[in-house]
Amino acid sequence: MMSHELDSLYQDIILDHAKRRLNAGLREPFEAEVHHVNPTCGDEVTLRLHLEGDVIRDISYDNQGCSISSASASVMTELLIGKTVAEAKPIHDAFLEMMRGKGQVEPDEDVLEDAIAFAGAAKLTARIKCALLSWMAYQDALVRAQEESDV
Amino acid sequence: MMSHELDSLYQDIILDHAKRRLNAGLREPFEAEVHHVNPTCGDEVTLRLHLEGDVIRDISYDNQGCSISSASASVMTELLIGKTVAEAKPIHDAFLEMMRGKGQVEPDEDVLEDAIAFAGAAKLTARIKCALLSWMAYQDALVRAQEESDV
Amino acid sequence: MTTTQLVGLLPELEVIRADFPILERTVAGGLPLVYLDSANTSQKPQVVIDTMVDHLERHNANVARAMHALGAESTEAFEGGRDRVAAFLNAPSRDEVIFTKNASEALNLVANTLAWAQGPLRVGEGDVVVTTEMEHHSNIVPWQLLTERTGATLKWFGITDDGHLDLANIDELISERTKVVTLTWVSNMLGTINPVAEIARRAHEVGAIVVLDASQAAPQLPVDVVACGADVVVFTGHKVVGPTGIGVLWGRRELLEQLPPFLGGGEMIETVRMEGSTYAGIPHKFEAGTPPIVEAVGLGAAVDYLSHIGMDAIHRHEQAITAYALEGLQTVRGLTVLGPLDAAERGGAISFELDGVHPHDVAQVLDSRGVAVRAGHHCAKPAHARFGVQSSTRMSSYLYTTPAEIDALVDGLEYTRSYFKLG
Amino acid sequence: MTTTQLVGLLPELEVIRADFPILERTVAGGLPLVYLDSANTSQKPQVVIDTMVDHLERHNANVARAMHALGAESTEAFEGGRDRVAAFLNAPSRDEVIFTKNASEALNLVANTLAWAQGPLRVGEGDVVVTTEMEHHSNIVPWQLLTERTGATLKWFGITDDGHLDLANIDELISERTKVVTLTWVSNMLGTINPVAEIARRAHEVGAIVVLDASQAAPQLPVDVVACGADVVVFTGHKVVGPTGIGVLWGRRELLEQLPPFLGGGEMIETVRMEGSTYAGIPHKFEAGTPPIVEAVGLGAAVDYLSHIGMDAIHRHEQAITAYALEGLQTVRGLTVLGPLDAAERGGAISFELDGVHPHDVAQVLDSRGVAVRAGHHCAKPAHARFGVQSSTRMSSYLYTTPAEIDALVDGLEYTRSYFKLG
Ligand SMILES: Cc1ncc(COP(=O)(O)O)c(C=O)c1O
Ligand SMILES: Cc1ncc(COP(=O)(O)O)c(C=O)c1O
Repeated sequence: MMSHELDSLYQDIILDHAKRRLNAGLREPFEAEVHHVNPTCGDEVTLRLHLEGDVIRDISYDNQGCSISSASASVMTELLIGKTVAEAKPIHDAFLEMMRGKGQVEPDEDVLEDAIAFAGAAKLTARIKCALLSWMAYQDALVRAQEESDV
Repeated sequence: MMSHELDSLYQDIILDHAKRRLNAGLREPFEAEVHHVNPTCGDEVTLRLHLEGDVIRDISYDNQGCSISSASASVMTELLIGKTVAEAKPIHDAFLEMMRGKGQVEPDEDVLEDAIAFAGAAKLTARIKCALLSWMAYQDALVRAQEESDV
Repeated sequence: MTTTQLVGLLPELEVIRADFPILERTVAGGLPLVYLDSANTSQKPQVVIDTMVDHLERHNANVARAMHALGAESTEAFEGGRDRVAAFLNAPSRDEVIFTKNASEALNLVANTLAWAQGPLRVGEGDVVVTTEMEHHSNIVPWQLLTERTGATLKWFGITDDGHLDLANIDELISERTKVVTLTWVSNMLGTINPVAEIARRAHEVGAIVVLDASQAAPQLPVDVVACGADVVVFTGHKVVGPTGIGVLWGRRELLEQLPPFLGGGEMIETVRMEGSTYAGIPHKFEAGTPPIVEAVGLGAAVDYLSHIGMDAIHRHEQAITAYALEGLQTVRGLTVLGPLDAAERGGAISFELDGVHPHDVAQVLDSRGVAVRAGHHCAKPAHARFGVQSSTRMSSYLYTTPAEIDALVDGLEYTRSYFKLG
Repeated sequence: MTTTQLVGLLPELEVIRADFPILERTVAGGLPLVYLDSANTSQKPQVVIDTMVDHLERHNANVARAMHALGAESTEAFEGGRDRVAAFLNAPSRDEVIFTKNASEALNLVANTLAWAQGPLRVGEGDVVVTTEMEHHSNIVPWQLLTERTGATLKWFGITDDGHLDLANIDELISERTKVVTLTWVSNMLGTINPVAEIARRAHEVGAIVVLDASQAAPQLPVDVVACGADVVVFTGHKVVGPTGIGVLWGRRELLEQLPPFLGGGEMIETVRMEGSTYAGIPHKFEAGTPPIVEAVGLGAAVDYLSHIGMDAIHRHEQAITAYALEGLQTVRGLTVLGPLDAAERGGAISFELDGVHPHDVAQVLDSRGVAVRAGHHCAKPAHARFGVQSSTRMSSYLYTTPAEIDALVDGLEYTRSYFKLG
């Protein structure tokens, strides 16, 4: 990668989130807890989801990972906590679409807000999984929490 | 291979032995019977050895194989039957040496007699095993027959 | 014989031949190479070689694990090979495409993991595995090892006199006890094309899984893993104008996800602790260690090359050449073709006997005229035994084969007869 | 730092570098490539690439089975690769050299055949297999699978704080119940060179077999399979300037002859009947299917290339570079090297932590400056866990590495610190 790409990867928003790690730490209550690993590099996240009816009341997490994966967890929780599951879906979809678009997808800032900063990571095959790790964990947790409540 | 090499492979002695297959057929008595296969091509030989004291009284065989492997069995039995094991050894050694010499070993006609005709086969990696099949079977049979008589 | 009129030949055959550098070689002291051993291994077009060289000279790095520029390039090229193979097979998902070292490993992978599987897939005492007498050794021995080791029973379809699978006892073979039915799509010895969809349907009725050996089919026929009805389809890189060192296993996702891992090691894990490990999802679960990277890159170029020409066109070419060869061979006195005599029922490998000359000797004389064929059991001893022969001579054509090369073979066989003084 | 005086460097380093076409590449928008990821995979000299191309363009054919001119040439080239590898390892017999697809398969081959062996070799309930906490996943997971599946027990040597094997409990680990002792010669994470001959001696006292993972040793040290005392030694082609798709298993003849086959298929048989098969002698018994032909040819050229330069000279070069790197790295504030700090005790892979920056981010910044290193667990999660870290950054040198490249790394690390605004 070239050095201007480096700067577009490590935007201030990302470095800032990586440092502040909003909503980090594992909290109670929760309906689902999942543990996801990036087998390639070993990055890990344990993520808990707490729903109240349709509303995402809390997403708490404990992660070991690079600045991209830490920042991604931080941004995600900031974006999704407080929203309904239905409201979260288009944001989640847009994030996945951007990350899997190999840098070809023009992200919508109105939907993604701070998460738009990961557009630089989307261009780097090796970093896509870093950015996706907590988002995939959320999706998995959501499925489990919903299964739970169906029982 | 070039056509003059073809002729040096299929010398008249060889074609003649391949047709006449001296000493072919399985006979009694025998002290050891072995079955050898060339896994690459499937050529097979069943070989029986009959010793009387130190003397090779009979080598009988049944084989399925190409003209090189048939002729080789025929020539070998002609050379070895009637000799003592000790007399056979230098012939056997010389044959192996010639066949494994990649065409570089100058064979001794006084020792090898008709078997010298296999010098052409020794130059062809793919045919060396054909020529060696019955000779290896003899060696194996000899070991077994001697083990037998040691018991 | 007049060869100009042959219907179905690839239109730009000379252009295609020019893609294969080895075809310019001479052998036997200056004679043009007539390569009729493509069922054994195919020759490689320049684009495959160049793609591999470019990878080695400019993009070489290990995959998945590397974060740097070369690592990203190499990973993209390697995974691009998987995408290309998935497209070649019409696979529903690229993750269902697993790279092995050859077709043999792919078949062993299935046989081995069925021994260690938990639950209904596990093959054990009392279970039946069905194969056929027409298989390559690579689709017999793995199942012998599996059934010997687990106490299961191996059964097999026989072969009819005209070289087809004998399906007369299919109800007995495919029964409630049958866990696996495995067969070759196209026989490497008899050339026979088997009715795989029909057999797969029958196997699925009893809940058996169907493993298809497409090693000879993939080079010659359009392969659609869904349409063929199998659960697992394997083939090997070196027969589809790709390099050695790589094979392909396609499997239905649900099946692959249920199978335990085969080889353990780097890349196939999720997490490793000394006390125990968990495994990655497919395809990585089945790809332990550094994969065949440059080989996958080359295989990707190979299947693209074939797809660009078109598998339908290649199939028509093979059928035209095969028909022409069947006709030509039968003009040779004392020659008997093993397997179906109708080119429409078969692939491009033709095994035959020449009365009074052992196949090795046939091949040797042909070689002295620059004609390369295979002599022996072609890794199909049971099929040879079925026809009461121990070995045969086999010619096998491919997309670069010309009618003139078939003429050279037929001439060579006439010469062989005279060389060995057959009347 | 002044680099000109470095004792032990390969004398004609620029000439050697010119042998590796990829080293002329630029990355990151025009910067020279600084490739410090050779423990992951090595780069390839032109002679290896050219030898493979020549084989594909002029001699390609399947081996063993083919009687024709190309078949003979290809077989000779392939078996010539085996001869070269046997010489490289100082193996008593070429037949003891078995080609696998990589080191991982070689290790799995041993683990698998021990599960199915008859007699005293068989690993079963109550038996103990000993590995170490320092292994690559490829030398852990196969043994976990073996012991889980057979009811045997897996035990392991730990690691001391300074990165050596902890042999304190060797008597407990290597006991009468121990059937296998397996370990890495050189650690791919810590760089540690292990006392293999000593451990082999102890293992042999209790009748255990010794399996040595030489994946990181073979590129760097003169390997003598007899002197090292092991029963099995494995390594992988792509780390010794050879291609991917090939690995090597050397084993003592008596052991290999007693082990049952691993994969079943073409080439590994003596005879096949539907009712049962018998197997070929070594090495073929363990080489089912079409082997990695062009890969063996390339590997032969690779080990010849290394031998021509001399493994002793390469080892000295690695030690000089490693010493220089250890010194340079320790000038970087907040940097901690994992593993021995004395270059004489280690190989050329150096893993380290940089306080306050995750290894991925380190590697990313370095990549933007053209420096290629590896970040992650390097397939050695247990060794990382032992040091309480989840991942690390690893630089690894090879015979083409220059002191100036180490300088570029050290500069890059300083830049990384400033990029992430560490004080
Ligand atoms: C010590 C060690 N063992 C085994 C391996 C596995 O080699 P491969 O991935 O080629 O199977 C490696 C390299 O990845 C290694 O460094
Ligand atoms: C029908 C068939 N199956 C399996 C194989 C085995 O392929 P490979 O040797 O590449 O594993 C072959 C070719 O040798 C074949 O023709």
